Amino acid sequence: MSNPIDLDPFARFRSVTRARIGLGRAGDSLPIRAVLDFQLAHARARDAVHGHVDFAAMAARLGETLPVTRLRSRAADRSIYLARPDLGRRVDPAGLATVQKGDWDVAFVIADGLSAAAVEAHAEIVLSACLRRLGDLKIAPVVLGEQARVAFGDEVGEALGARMVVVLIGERPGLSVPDSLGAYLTFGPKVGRRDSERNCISNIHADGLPHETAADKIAWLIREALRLGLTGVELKEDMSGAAALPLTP
Amino acid sequence: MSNPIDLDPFARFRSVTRARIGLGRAGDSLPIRAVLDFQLAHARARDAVHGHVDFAAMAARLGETLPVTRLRSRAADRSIYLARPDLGRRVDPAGLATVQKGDWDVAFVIADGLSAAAVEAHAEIVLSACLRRLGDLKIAPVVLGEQARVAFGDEVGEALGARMVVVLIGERPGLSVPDSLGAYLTFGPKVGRRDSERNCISNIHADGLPHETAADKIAWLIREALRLGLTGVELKEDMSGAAALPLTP
Amino acid sequence: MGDGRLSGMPSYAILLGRQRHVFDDLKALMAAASPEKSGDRLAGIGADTNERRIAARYLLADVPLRTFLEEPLIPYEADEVTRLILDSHDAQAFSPVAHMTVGQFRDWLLSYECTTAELSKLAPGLTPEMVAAVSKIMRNHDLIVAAAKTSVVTGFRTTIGLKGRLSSRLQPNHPTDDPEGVAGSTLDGLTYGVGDAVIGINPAGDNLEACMQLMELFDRLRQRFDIPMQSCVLTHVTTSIKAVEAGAPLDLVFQSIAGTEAANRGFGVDLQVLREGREAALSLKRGTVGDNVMYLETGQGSALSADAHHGVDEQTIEARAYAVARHLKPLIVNTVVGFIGPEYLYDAKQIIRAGLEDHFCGKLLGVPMGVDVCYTNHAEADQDDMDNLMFLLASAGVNFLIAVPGADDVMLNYQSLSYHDIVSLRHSFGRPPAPEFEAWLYRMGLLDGEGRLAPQASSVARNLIDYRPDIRASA
Amino acid sequence: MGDGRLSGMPSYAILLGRQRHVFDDLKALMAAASPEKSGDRLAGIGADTNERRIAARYLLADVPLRTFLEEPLIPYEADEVTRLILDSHDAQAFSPVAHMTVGQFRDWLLSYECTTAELSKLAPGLTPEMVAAVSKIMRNHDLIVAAAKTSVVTGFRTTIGLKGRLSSRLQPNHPTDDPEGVAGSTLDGLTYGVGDAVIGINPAGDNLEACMQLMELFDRLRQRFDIPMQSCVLTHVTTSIKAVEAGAPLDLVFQSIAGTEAANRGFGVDLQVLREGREAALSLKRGTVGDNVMYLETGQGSALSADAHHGVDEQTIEARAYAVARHLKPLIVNTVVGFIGPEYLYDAKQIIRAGLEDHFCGKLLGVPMGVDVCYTNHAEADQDDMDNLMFLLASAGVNFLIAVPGADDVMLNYQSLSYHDIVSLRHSFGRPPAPEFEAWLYRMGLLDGEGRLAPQASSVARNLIDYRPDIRASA
Ligand code: B12
Ligand code: B12
Repeated sequence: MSNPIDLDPFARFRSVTRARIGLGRAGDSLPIRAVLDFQLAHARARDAVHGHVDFAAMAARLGETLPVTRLRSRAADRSIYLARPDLGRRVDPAGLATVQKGDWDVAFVIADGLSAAAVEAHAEIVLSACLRRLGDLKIAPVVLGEQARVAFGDEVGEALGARMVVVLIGERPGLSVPDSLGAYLTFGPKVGRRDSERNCISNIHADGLPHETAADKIAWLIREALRLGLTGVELKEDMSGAAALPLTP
Repeated sequence: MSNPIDLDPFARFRSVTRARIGLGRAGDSLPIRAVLDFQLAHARARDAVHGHVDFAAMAARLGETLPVTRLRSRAADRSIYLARPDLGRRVDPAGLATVQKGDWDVAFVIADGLSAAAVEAHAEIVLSACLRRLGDLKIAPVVLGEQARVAFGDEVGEALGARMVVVLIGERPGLSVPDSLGAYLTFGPKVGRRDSERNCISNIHADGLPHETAADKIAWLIREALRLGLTGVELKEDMSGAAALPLTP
Repeated sequence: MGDGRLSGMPSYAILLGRQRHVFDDLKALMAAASPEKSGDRLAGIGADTNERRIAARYLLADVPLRTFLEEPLIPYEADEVTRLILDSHDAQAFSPVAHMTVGQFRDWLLSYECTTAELSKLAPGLTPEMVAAVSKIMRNHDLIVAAAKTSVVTGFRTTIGLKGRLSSRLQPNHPTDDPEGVAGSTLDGLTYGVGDAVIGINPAGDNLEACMQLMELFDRLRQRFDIPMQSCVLTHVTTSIKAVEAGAPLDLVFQSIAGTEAANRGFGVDLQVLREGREAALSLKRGTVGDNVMYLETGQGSALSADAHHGVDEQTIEARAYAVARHLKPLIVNTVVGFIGPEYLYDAKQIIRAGLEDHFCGKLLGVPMGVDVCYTNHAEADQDDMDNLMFLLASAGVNFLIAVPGADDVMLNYQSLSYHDIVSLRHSFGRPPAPEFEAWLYRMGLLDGEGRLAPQASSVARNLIDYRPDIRASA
Repeated sequence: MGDGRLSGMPSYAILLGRQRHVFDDLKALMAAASPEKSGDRLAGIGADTNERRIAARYLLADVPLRTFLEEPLIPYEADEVTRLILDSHDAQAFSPVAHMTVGQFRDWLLSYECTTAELSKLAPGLTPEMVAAVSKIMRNHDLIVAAAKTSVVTGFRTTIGLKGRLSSRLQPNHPTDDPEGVAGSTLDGLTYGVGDAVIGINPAGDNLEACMQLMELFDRLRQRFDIPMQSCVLTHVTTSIKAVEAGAPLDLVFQSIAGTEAANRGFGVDLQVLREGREAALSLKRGTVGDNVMYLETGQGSALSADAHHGVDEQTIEARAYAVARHLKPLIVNTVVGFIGPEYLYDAKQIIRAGLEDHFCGKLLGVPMGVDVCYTNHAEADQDDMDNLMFLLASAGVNFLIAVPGADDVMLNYQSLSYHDIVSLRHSFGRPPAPEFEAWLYRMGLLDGEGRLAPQASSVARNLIDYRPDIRASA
């Protein structure tokens, strides 16, 4: 059978989006190649969920320049983590007891979340890009959180006595993007914070938000949050038009 | 809403069948009471699959009058049994090694199959009703088979050196009948026999084939099998019309 | 992608990412490409990872359809079903798709060019292995849409499979074949307009006389109310042959069949005895609108259960059973999809998938396909899942579905659809029963002007329900 | 059966066999009667055995519908959603079913007396708890058949929900909201005739200017080709309000909502701000065929996720979200059914069930319900399961479905339906898009005489695809 698309009418979009556009049709349906590509991506994305961050190696790398603390959530393994988000939101008490209160402006938490690949690929880069922009602030020891959800940062930030917490976390792996990182910012972290009291910078990955732009946004939000004394729906991301609309290459 | 059936048009059938007839309709659909009764029965039937025959007690009871051997299949537990019929068809080698060859006309095997309830309720009664009809034959020690399938009897019969084997086994539990017993007869038992080389008497339970009628049929088939030297599609159940068509009360 | 065939050894290989996936032969490739089934796991031939499954599908998509004519999965010498498939293959009919790969064939099936007429012409040119292969790379959606294009029409006293119609088998089983009990379930079903495909009972026993008595029962009922219907006692084909010889009023000969010679032997049949069964029924010339005299049942897993699968996956073996069926020009064939148990189809997902596969494969091969939408109590499924499957099959244009009173078969001990479900599907999809039967329902006053059923308490329904077969006296 | 209510303490009890099942209160009864959901397990309120679940259903079937007016599951004082439900209850509309129990109501819903017109009149008389209760004792079949009787029609520039039509949201998400990338997905979708419900993008960022730029993009496209369509940027309602103030060409205001006050606060909203959002959009008077200006999304599990469920099961909370929705006279509402993850809906069985429940409950309450047929990569589901659900929802008469390019959302990281699926469903069920949009497709030459789409390589499609929004220059 001849390919229904001889000259790709969507050629001009291929460089700006990974969306599965211009796939052609077999009757009303997806052509077989598109179906199989989808299934392969699905098989891989399912594996990505079960990936594992090498936090020991990460701690060693980061430890060369920064104080680092490793903690785990109350979810003992991946399958418990997936079934029990409540446990992934809380810090394992034994580890928590070792955390010292301090006088910090910001605490950073690197959490595996749902994508180890995202954390391995982007978390350290984004962290150091942020730190470069925040040299004047008091930054708590970096916490690495295993089997952790976004709200894990609330308990950590509270224990550290930090004015706010930034959680860099692996977003659920997608079919085309298995390694997307999210950053969640919460002012006045404490157990029980609502999601409406946070801000979020999402889709940090090679075809998404570039590391430096992400760091710009995070740093801007941190300063605004500290200035206004809040995060959440009342704090809207509002930088210069240019920075807010990063061009993809 | 008024009940769509005021005077049950199916009244005359109620005593002769447990089929769910004359349920009425809500529009095109089953009325809610029928839906819920069905769901309750389903919940129970699912439990029945996981029932457990007390073979120790059964062995003790039968042992008072008969030689009894307890064997298990190669399926270690219920969930393996359900997933691996191949294992349920084979005898655990350790037990098999203890079985002595003899000169037997018929070997009886009581196997749990898919319904412990059926075996508990009917197997011993049917067994002794059969034995009463076969006083002139050489009957091997009765084998109790745990986590066993029909073909389990082939290996047992072969090991015993029996000319034929009769397996009394729990049939899959139904929604209305959780305790239906089946009897499978195989001449010249040996591993690898096909189902076409067996005969079957099925649906032995309170609303099905009565114990005595079942025993009549089994005994008739045993004698015919021994006479013709075969079981299976070439041996058709063909007793007097009356016995073949038991009247339900 | 993946033309990794090595010369000599027919093996298939593909590199996905850093992983190279190799499959020894076409049989292994087919098994690995199959959607997950517990039976293929049991047989040790299913893919062990999802990625490997997809690897197999990429390769399978590139296999030319002709390959299935050249490389039989089960040797010609070893198996009469293989011989039947290859010897009866119609090369002329095959020619429109002869140049295609499996993947191209799938795209063509879904294309606008592929019409009902094309598919009917093509059927004799297709082999079970071809349709099994293409089904493995199709989504549920694809199976539904492609099957909906097919049309396979057969007849005996009613015409089954016409577009826009939905027929049903009435299954009035009873644990002791008690005629009065059987009559109760039958009359109940008739008031629902069920039974236009067949009134078919599974006899609990294997006794010839009892079977003949049931045939009598149905035949009298038919004559008493002048019902355009056919009945069937689902006993072994050899018993049916004896019944014909004994002068019983037999409409259809039944048999369970499978996709290999060895599995059929496990059922106590071969092609020869099946043909004899058909001849026996044909000799009676009881049909009025057609002479399709066979009723056949199948189901994934039965060959494996009889250890007669030759290392071929259960879905492909099942499709091969349809080649056996096609040869016998049956009135109706159905897969009893969830009947055997979880060792072959573990849960509702696998049962639903298998139901759609079987329907699609059967229809594509030109078989008048229906489905027993069902499950057992040891499987992970419930009536909600059957609801799903019956709506999907109705969307796919299934010829007929099985129904039992209240969805509960009190003899075979499993759950199917209820009479109600058939009525509901007919109304939801606007698909009335077979025309002859529908006309009868109107004649009897059982259907009103809007195609709705008369209440069972109404006098028209009571007229039927109060019928006394009085069969015992006559026996 | 089961009138085991003790005076004073509202507890429910029933004896099944030898087992007595007791439920502390109506809330516990509702939770136990629910089909199995991982979220209810997580919350510790689901039935722990199947038999207990059925026990709860027997009892629930005997609960009078009025009870839900008298015994709110979440106290009136504690929750503004409860107050909204009770204060806006229309006793007059309720009267035809006021005497019924939950079980009788279920039978009535399926009866021939219950027609589309009856259901439309009844809607304001029903509360979420009533419809949630009845859904719990309904099979999937029942949910499909009853929902198919309902009709909820709304309009803005197109009319959504007409019988025999199937609309769709075009969802052109992009990880950085790049206008050219968004345009690519949008133009692709339009050539499939998708987008008649809404062209709605989830912006990756929370930036007002970026949101406004996207509104501009869609508005220009609409004007350039004179498309009868509405667009929406699915940002937080407070951002939309700012956009209106800033003069953006906003058609619809979006918000995610949930079924309790506390859960809505977790989303940063309350009824007041939602009403303000609606007023803001209304003030622009941009609709042509109707003034339904809200787009709302929901999904089982979101309240529990925010620890704001008050011990009420996730399906009932979800139905309560539809009361919030109904109050806002939305153009479209959809449950994003498998979106959140396996902790709330474990696998395809639960996702399919929830999709049918949500659609049924929404429609019965008079909400213009659609579904995002979807799943995440951490759930036990795949595209075959979505195929099943989309056919079932089409059978149930769903107003609209979500579609993304190739079923893969590259920003939200989950899988939905593809544009292809919408086209295929439309052809399978003979349900064209909204009439205004359909007329436009014909006008553009994108649909031929048989309702089939023009190939993307054709000049009519290229005419659309080659459009350059050129939005960056203008920003
Ligand atoms: C499941 C089943 C099947 C399955 C068996 C496959 C499997 N892996 O389980 C399939 C669909 C293949 C099947 C086929 C047939 N079956 Co069957 N089957 C049943 C059923 C519903 C349940 C059996 C059960 O629970 N067994 C207990 C479990 C624990 O045993 P098992 O070791 O797991 O399974 C073995 C037996 O089920 C056996 N078996 C199954 N059916 C039959 C039929 C006969 C005659 C024999 C000897 C053995 C046999 O084969 C299995 C594998 O070894 C019964 C009805 C009932 N209420 O029992 C009918 C039943 C036993 N089958 C029956 C019949 C007639 C047949 C067929 C002959 C139909 C036909 N005309 O072709 C075929 C061929 C059987 C054969 N010779 O191979 C009749 C037997 C009537 C009789 N008294 O002789 C019964 C009673 C139902 C009926 N009335 O129609 N069957
Ligand atoms: C899952 C999800 C949700 C779920 C969260 C529930 C849950 N239990 O997971 C639901 C459906 C409830 C949801 C709702 C909303 N979401 Co949301 N969501 C996502 C999604 C798809 C994945 C998140 C993820 O993987 N997190 C990682 C895991 C490990 O974290 P977790 O601890 O398990 O889950 C927490 C976070 O997901 C967080 N969360 C989820 N969404 C949002 C949104 C905001 C603004 C914040 C602060 C937190 C937050 O809530 C969860 C529970 O604590 C992302 C897209 C993406 N690619 O990441 C969008 C995303 C984060 N959500 C977004 C938005 C806008 C919303 C809403 C504000 C939409 C609306 N207008 O109402 C609401 C309200 C959120 C709130 N304030 O509570 C935007 C954020 C944009 C931005 N940069 O601010 C994103 C990026 C998608 C998008 N572009 O629309 N969301």
